[in-house]
Amino acid sequence: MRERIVFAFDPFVIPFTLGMVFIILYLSVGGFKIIAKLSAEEKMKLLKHTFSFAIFKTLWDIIADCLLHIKIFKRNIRLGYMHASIAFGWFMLIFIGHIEVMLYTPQRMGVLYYPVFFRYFVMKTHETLRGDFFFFLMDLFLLIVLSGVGIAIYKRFRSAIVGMKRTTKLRTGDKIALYSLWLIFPLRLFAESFTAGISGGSFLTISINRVFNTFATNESLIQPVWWAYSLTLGAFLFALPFSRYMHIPTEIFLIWMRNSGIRATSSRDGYAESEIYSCSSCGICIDACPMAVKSENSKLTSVYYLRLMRRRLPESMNHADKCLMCGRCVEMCPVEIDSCKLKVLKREEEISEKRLRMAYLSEVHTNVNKSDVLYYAGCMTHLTPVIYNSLFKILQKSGILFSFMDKDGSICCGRPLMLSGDTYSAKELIEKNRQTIINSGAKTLLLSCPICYKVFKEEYDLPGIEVVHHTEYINRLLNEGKIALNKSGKSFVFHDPCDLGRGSGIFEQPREILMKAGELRFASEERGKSHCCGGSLGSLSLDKEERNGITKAALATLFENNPDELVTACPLCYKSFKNINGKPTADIAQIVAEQMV
Amino acid sequence: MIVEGKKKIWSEYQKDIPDDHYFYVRSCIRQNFFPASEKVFLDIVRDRLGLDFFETPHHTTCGGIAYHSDSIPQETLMTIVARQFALMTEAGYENYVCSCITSFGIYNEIINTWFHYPELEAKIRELLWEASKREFKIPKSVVHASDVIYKLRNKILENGKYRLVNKNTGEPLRVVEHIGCHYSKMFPSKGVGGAEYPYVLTGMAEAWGGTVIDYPERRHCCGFGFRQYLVQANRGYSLSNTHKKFESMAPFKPDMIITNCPGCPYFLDRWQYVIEELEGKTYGADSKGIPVFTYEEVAGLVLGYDPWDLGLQMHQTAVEPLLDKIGITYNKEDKYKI
Amino acid sequence: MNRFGYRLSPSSQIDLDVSDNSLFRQILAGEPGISTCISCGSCVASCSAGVFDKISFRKALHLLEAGMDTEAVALLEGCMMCGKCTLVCPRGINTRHAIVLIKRKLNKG
Amino acid sequence: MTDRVLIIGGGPAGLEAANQLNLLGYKPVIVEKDDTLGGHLAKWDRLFPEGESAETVLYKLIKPVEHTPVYLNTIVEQADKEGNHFRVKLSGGKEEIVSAILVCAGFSLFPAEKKEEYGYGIYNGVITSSDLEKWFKTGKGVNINNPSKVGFVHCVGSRDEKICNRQCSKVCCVTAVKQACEIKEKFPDSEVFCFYMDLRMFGRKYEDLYLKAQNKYRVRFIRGRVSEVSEDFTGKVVIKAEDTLSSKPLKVSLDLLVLMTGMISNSSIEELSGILSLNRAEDGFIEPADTITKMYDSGKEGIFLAGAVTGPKTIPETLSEARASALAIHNYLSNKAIQ
Amino acid sequence: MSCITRCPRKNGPGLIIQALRNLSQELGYFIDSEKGRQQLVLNRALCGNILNYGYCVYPRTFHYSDHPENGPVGKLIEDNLEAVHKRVGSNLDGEGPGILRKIPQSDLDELKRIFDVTGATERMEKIETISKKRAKELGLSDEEYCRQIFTINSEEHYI
Repeated sequence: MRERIVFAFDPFVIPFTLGMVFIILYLSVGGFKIIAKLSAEEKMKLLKHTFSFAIFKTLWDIIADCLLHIKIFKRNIRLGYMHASIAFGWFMLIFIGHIEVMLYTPQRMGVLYYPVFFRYFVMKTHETLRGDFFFFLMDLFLLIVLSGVGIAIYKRFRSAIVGMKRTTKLRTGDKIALYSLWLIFPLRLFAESFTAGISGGSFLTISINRVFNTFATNESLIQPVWWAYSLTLGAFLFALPFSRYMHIPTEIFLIWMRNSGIRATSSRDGYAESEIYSCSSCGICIDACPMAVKSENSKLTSVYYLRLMRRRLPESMNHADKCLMCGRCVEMCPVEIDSCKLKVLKREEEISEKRLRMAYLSEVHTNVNKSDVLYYAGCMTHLTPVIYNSLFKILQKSGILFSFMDKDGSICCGRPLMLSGDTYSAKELIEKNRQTIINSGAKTLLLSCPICYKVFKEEYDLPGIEVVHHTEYINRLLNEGKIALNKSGKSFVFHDPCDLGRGSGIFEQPREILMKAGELRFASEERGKSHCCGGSLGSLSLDKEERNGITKAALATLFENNPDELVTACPLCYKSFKNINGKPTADIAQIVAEQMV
Repeated sequence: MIVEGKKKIWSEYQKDIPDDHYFYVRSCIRQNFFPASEKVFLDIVRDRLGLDFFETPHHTTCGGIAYHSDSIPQETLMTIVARQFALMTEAGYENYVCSCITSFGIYNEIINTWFHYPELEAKIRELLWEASKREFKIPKSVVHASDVIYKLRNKILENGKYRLVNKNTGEPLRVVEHIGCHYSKMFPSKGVGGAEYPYVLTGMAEAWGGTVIDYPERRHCCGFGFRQYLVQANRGYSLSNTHKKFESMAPFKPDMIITNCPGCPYFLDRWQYVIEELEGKTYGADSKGIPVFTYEEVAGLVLGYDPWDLGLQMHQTAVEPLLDKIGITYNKEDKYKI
Repeated sequence: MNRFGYRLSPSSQIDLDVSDNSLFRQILAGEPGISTCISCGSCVASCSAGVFDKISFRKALHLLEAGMDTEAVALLEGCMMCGKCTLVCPRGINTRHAIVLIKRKLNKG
Repeated sequence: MTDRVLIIGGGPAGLEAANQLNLLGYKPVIVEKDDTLGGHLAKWDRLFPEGESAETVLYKLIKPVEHTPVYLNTIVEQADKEGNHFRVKLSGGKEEIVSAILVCAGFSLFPAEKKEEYGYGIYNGVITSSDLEKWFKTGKGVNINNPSKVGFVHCVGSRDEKICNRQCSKVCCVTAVKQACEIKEKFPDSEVFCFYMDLRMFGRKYEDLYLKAQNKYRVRFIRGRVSEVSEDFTGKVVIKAEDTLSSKPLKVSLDLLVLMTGMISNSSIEELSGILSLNRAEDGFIEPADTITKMYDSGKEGIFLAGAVTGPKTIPETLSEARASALAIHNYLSNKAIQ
Repeated sequence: MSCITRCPRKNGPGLIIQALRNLSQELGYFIDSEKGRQQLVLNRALCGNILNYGYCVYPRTFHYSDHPENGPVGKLIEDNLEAVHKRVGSNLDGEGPGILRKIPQSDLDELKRIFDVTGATERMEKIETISKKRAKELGLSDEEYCRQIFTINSEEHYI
């Protein structure tokens, strides 16, 4: 193998090179901008992470997510293969290309375009097993990539085959990048096949060479094909930053930052910016979003939010306000973009005046009598007293002394205020509750509302106090034999409240309880994928009809295997379902209290 | 404005005002701030029109201001009023005329209360006997002095020398009539023309050539409010009432204000001075303030009395511009000559 | 204090010709539901903060509609956003959304 | 000889009763003091809650009784019972022998000028709800051109001891909301206020009308009784009221103020009740024998009642009372025939 | 009393307020409110005038210093009271009928007896004693206490 073109240059490489230089510059400036916006502490984390063993886990994550797309495989095999084949295949083409250059034309190592157009610049002098091997690999990966592109083209017209009901429309930037992406590999195939006669090839390129023998060897056709190949590459690279495919490079950057523990602190800059650019507008979150049950609202799902944020358009506020904060899109997002957090940050920026608002708190003195277990009902449970009455029956039966912290009116746990964007005032509530809890000297803080549970767990600093939701607590009482249930003939379905399941990771305990209480049936979508009940406080601007629509959709999934009774563990879900569900609805504490021996 | 509508309402409130033989009772505030008005009143009815208006030196205040300032309980007020009636009965009169609107309201209120609670009247009779060994009869009719002048308005016009008409333009003067709240608001049937559009002052103004302005705040209180004025701390409330009235009448550019209660002219006049001092704002056509008169003063002007005999020098807001408009001759120098 | 010892006390009367309820109209645009409020007071009765502080969403709406923005917002200052009022509102008004809009509009000055 | 029945009052109650009596085989005779049938319904444009046209409703009532003898511009002068018949002298020298009398003289609208502080008949901008309805129907009566601010005052002449009508007239709240919507429909960029003490939207679909007025038409409901009305320099009507819900006194100047005049007893009922010796409540409405079970019975043998003569009513209630009275007359006459 | 004309239930809100004020004096609650405390200066001025002169308002006790709003004309009238009143024909402190005449002592005594018999005097004494007690609690001399209640307005009445 030796060089065919003297100065290893030909005008056709210019478009590609310009594209490459442009994208490298763009990425480095963007990357630098993001890092600059990070706080000093976050920069330290980044450094510490990069020079620690954890970096290998990040590398593995990058390979797993960006090349093999394991998460998408889990979701849908065909979709996974499509992504993996293109990503991994293309990576291998570049990688092996560099090896070929290194082996055969080491003097051209630094040249940017050389590995891509290797086949044009070299001439095959003699057969070597090693040469054939590499050529074989190159053709093999080219074939894999082509198969991926084939599925991608087919998917664009009938997205059902990859299990996606709805997806997003392509914008101009996306179209240019997509169509050029589709053309790159076929053109590469033709280009390499046309010069296969000169530079050699493997099973794929040589066979095509022979098929088009008549005009393949025609000298005048080789130039235009390589030109076309370079031009499409250039076009793709230039269009990349303005298209959804920008997520290819940015996701790597995102994984690196996420693994070093950085999270979004502003709605648009720093880590948030890299999240926004990592969104590939794939539209998986449209199907995930419970709001999308009403077609107009599907326009307000996270993918459209991130698009508007990317182009800094003010309409994004409507999306941020309407979002249920149920976390289902975050759960389903292949890139794990925490769009809920971004939207809360966006809401926070709307309340610019950070000042004390709860002056009255100083005059409030909730005197709580000392006891190990302190029960905090929260605002919502005050509207559903059946829950805490049942809970008290259970506690009395199991001989546990408890005191009722917010017996005459509760100071809110702070989460609804944080969700509305006023985290500054929420701290006042949190501080007040914190003092009351600590002064009470309790060991366990028992909660019946997952919304409170999540904020007590994440925002409150309660040293030496165990924060527990009543599902966990009842399950523990059952396992310790403090109480026992006699099985009723009834069949139950459990609805995972968003903040309990996705929000706090409690899935098993309620199910264990229900299995002891009767027959547990499955919902069509549950645990991490459980459908929001519609009553969520996360949404600010959803109106009554829209909420009822969501509730009905959730009920449909829950009553798939028509159980006798719907059981949930959150006062707000209970209240949302109770009004609309024809069948009996109960909180888990009720079931236990009724069927307690 | 559909004037016939008002005339229809006025026709429903016909009040019978006796022609003669009155037992006359003075008003504390009028004697203090507009003494000449009472003199002119008696001068007109007694000397000019020859009517019998008897005044006993033994009559006192009716105690109305003390009652409305919650200084004296209702029984005390009723006994004082009973004493006044006793004086009238002893003097052999049956028609009672008072010069103060607050008193007029007090008398109506008490007579009406006695009507509904005869046992209270009996108790007051005992108390009066115990205190002053006097017996009293409830007057056949209780009227206010402005009712009398209203009744005699055409007679006054006949003897009149001037009319409420702008001398050079010939147009009728734009008159704001302000009725004391206690005149007809408590008992609409006791006021000429009822509570919404009392006719007693309108009748006079129109009879003497003026046109009456109907501005939105025409029925609003002048702001006396008894304890709202008597205690300096509360005077801000009193001032704001008058301020509201003037702000409302300003666009109509009135030439003068005619009142029938002694308190109103004092406040409408003095508060204009205070508003000018505090807010630097004046009202009236040439923004030199709107002169305020009692009905007796206006009657006196129409009859050609010398303005300084009418006590107009005791007003704070200058009356000269209006006198010039009507064309009344007066000499400036002895305005303050004592 | 001036030499008179008192000042012209401002009238508490609202003049609807002059009062500027533009803030109310902005909130109305964001949450049209508030136009259907029937002043039943359920929100105030169920209010968590209402136990501790003089807070009243119903009265705030009225004051806003009369153009008295500062007094209205002062009534909403202590709101904990717990959403009970939205749950109990017989007209199905999203009261919580209205309160957020008010808080946001106010800070923009 | 089929029995003749005298129906005093040609409004909706009388017309419906006549139609029913015809169907039952009797010969009703209608006596109407005005020159047209239909009473107030004839002067109305649209009815609540869904804005049906009053004209079509009137047509439906008049059509079936077009052949029934009617005395227009006639009143009852004398009625004496003779055996089980009544000899009734009518004005204009006419006379009728009837076996039963149905009194459905209806109601009168409260004369708004009696509420002096509202300035009806004194300020041009002040009209009553019937004036407005007439204007919607014929465009005549009052002149309304593109008012930018319109006010509705509820309870004018109802629930007011001062004018001796302590009762609620039931229909004016719904009518006010209906007219408010109609005004907004006609003048979209006008601002409409309703001043009410209690909004009594008691019937079915009335609440929907109220809801539509609130969110579609953005009518502004202020809870406070208007205290006085006056005219400012520019001729606009200035009203004063207190918004009792924010306990703030307020004033506003309007181009048009509509007074929702209530229902008081029919002006001619005093004389009629004397003739038929019916007992009248102190507010002038006729007292039925039993306000729950016998609304149709006047307590006097052979004399029956229907419609608003016994108190404020909506048209559906009036029609059902008319049918009830027709049936009562039928029972009375048929078992009288047996004896 | 405009409220009486307007109440559709024929109530007299103004009279109710008056009754409440009397009640608060009878039960002694008046001392706890700023407006209630003012009752002392009102009683002294008004009842003083009635018992001493027979008039609710009397020129000699109507000092310009307490009533600056009387304006320059008021000052002029106060400075030459007798002359002005003579000019306008009033019978200031004169015998017999006439404007601002001297009311015979016998009539004033009758008024005093009426005050005693009907409970007005008792009411005045009650106001005096309770106010003196409060003045002592506040550590103010009688004169300072009167000055304070006569002039201080916390102005939170029109929110």
